[in-house]
Amino acid sequence: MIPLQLMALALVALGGLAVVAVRDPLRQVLVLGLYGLVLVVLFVVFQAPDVAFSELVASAVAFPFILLAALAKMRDRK
Amino acid sequence: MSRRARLILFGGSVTILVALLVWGLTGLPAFGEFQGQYGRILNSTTQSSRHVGNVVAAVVFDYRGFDTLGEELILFASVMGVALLLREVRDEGERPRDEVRSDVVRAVGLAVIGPVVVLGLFVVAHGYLTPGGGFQGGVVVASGLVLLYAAGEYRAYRAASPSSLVDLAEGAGAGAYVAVGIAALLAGGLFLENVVALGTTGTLASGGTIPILNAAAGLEVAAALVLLFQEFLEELFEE
Amino acid sequence: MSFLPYALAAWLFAVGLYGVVTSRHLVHLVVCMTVIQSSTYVLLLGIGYRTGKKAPIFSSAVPPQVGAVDPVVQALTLTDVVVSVTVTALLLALVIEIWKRSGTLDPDELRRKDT
Amino acid sequence: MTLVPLVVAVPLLAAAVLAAFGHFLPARFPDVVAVAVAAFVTVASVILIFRSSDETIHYWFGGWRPRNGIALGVSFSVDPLGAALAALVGVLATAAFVVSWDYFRERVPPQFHVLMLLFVGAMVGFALSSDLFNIFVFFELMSVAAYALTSYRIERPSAVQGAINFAVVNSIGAFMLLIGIALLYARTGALNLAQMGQVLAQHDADGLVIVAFTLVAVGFLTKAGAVPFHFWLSDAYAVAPAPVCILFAGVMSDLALHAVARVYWLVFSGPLGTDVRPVLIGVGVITALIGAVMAWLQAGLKRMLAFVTISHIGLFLIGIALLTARGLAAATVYVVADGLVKGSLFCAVAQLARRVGHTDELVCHGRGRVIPGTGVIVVVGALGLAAIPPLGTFVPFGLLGRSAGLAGYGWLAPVLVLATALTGGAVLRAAGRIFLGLGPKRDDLLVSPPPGEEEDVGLAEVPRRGALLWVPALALLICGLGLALTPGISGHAVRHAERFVDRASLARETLHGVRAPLGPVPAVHASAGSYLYGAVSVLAAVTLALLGLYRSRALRIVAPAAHRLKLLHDGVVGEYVTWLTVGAAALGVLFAAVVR
Repeated sequence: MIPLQLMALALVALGGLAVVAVRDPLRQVLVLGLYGLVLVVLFVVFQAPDVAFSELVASAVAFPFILLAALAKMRDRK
Repeated sequence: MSRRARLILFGGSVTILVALLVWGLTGLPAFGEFQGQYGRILNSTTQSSRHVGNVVAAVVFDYRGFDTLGEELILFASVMGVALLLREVRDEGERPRDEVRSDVVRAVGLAVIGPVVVLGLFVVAHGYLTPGGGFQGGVVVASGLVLLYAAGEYRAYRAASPSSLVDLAEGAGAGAYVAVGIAALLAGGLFLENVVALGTTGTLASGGTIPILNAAAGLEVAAALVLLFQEFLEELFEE
Repeated sequence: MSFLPYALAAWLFAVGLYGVVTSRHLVHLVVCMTVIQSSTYVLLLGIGYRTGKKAPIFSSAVPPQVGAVDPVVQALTLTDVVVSVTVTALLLALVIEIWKRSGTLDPDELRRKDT
Repeated sequence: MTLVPLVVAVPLLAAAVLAAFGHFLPARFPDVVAVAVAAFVTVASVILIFRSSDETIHYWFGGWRPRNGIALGVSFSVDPLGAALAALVGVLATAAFVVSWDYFRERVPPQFHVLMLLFVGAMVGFALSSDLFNIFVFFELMSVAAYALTSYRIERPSAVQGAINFAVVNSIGAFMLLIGIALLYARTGALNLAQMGQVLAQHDADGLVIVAFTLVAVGFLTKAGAVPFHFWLSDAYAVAPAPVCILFAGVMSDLALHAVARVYWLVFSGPLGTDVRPVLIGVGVITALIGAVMAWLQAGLKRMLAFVTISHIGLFLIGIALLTARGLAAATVYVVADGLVKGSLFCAVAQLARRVGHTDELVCHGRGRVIPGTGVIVVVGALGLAAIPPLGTFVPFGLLGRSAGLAGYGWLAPVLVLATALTGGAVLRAAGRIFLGLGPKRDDLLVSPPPGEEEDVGLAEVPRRGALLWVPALALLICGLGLALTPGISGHAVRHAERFVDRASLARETLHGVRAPLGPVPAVHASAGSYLYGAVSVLAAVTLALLGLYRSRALRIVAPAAHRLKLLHDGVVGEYVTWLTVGAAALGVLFAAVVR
């Protein structure tokens, strides 16, 4: 195993924990975006560029958009 | 059950479950030593039998194209589900106003849209040669359209994606995939059999039905996400 | 060492599950589901990796004889990543409806009121 | 041959076409298309039952036939058992589409039919596929369509909550299933069931095999609603619109059990042998009894039928868990007969909702007198649930009891009787109250759901074509109970089940084209003992119903325990996921303990 892979593994482990640990949804969206990018790195070092590409467009564009739209909708009253 | 009781119960059982999981995982081949014959055979034969360089694309749209048909329909079903859930008798006359942000944002946004959509189409088109393809490119195309919204041009965004047209594209993307499968039956093959001429490796016209299915997936994904974004946006502007 | 990627998958699974069980906010809960899901990607791609091999994309410069990592697991994950976005959107749409009807996003406050 | 892909492709294509052109079509067009497609699925599946009766049809998508015993693509393996389940999907879908024509007062949004058609196509694909990842894909497709359909009545809080509980618990089950698939792929380098089984059979069971079996079983049992993975089910089935429930209760849960049988026999039977039998039987017994008790405690008919479904899932699981061809045959025939009866009962509930405006037995006390025909259907259906001899549900009930005896589990017969008597008795009690006005209007032992859950919106007006509601109910009931008239149905089922459990031959046939042998049709007759058990079940059901109506106090002794059981079904998703974790851990530990 190469150092780059080890580093990516460690980052993903921390990232996953962070996503769960951040209880404020708005901040969590940000952390989720970062976690997605770390996953992209992991997939690249696992020699899976196609999957990394999928993860990139999903976590950089699609996920934040729907999450933010949903949170914006529900911002009042709660 | 109190939260405390739940935590204790969960803590105990998840420890056991993870222990079991680890026990199972120790039976895996060491990392990097996997010798699965399925993947090895596909790696060695795809280029000659399918005239396509990207084996992953060949698996997605040919060897296991039937799985992808199902995956595409999951996407389709969830978007239909969102539309069903967020349905509401919306007043068609009342359009949400454009939230004009700074002119700089607007100018940058508008300047970027064209290139993003072109990039998306490029990603869709070259999926079976290089990394990328209908699934990734479709998301890029849809995000280009969303930029219209981000640039404050909600009206332009709506004009670029009228509901009935998006519905049509969405249904057509899903339907085209199934239709290609049925076309193979009509041509005397098995469902989704790659009956089209395979072309020359490395060119856009290679791979037989792979580019067709890839394009159908691209259309489906792009339309699905546009529809999805639209539903969430309308929800946002609704009183 | 050679076991770490698999352990990471187990870790993500457990952490995500913990998040789901303890969540007090439905959007948080839905995001925790995506963490569990990512554990399946890590596991699949970790299984398919082969030391020293490159991505399964061949050309005249890279002939198939040199071998590559497993393409099947990548195909299985690739579509799933994009599909999971829309499934998450469906869950969020449900959450929005719950918020509209019940005015709360705390799953523990949605206890059934049978008589 | 061409019919094999078309049974799946036609509903899926119809869904896409309806979505694309929904805006431009006349209002009733989707109804017509949906009924026609469902009828096509039914006819095509019935044809496939006969076509596959001499030889299993292996259909390789994309023309990727296996090379040197290695599957390159995705395949369906169609045998009469799988085709019968596909036919059940078709029949129930036809009924559901006919019922929905009149059931909904409002104009149904086009997405409803689109999702229903996707759901139908996914269930058929799930029933026929013989590739584990492909099974997973159809599992997901039917789940996603089902979540959305559950929440159809978005104006009711409990509908949306039921849907999200369903979605969260099932998705986690699906992730476990996928992890199990990944483990198996790493070990065998294959995704085709037969090929996986070939590789696994070369070695003894180790940690990976046991854990993979646990995860795959948990995934499917969650969808099936086996205890303790069942909590979401009653929340979801109680709130989904009746036409959707016809498919949910009639066939969706049962399909997941059939998948357990397929995966066990084709993949795991080599290394695991019959070691896991006691554990699976235990899950079946607990599911059958808890489901039956919970069904008894419900006043809301839809929730009651949801628990009836859980209880009977337990019965079918017992049949599969015997790990014999006879047990599997009994379970499969039972699934079909019982699915038709439950579908008929849900049609009757739809009728009640339309005419009386409510489906809670205490609220509807005596108000069902306006629809005596529906009352007759419910009573006969309840007797069907109680396995009344010699009708359709009795045939597999008897076969199940005898299979248990043959496998050395004779003590299971009274358990089966208890479950059928309680579930049949619960529905009989409700029928007595609603359609005859028997018994008091209050019963503290029973649970009434929160307001709005069992109510039907709007005034109870007479539907224009009421026939569209009761004709499907009658037709399904006649089909289900009339199944007993099919000559030699048990014998044929056992014969095909015997081929189904012959893993090595079936794998050779799938991968190398060497035909698997098919034995003669064995003579299977109901014994006097079976009739006795059937009669006891019906008598007990009637007695229990009368007790419930007139001597409810006598049943009070169970109240504290019942109350505790009720409290567990509280709709809190975090707790449901906790129970899922507990169940998965327990199942894994037990499997680890019994294997080898």
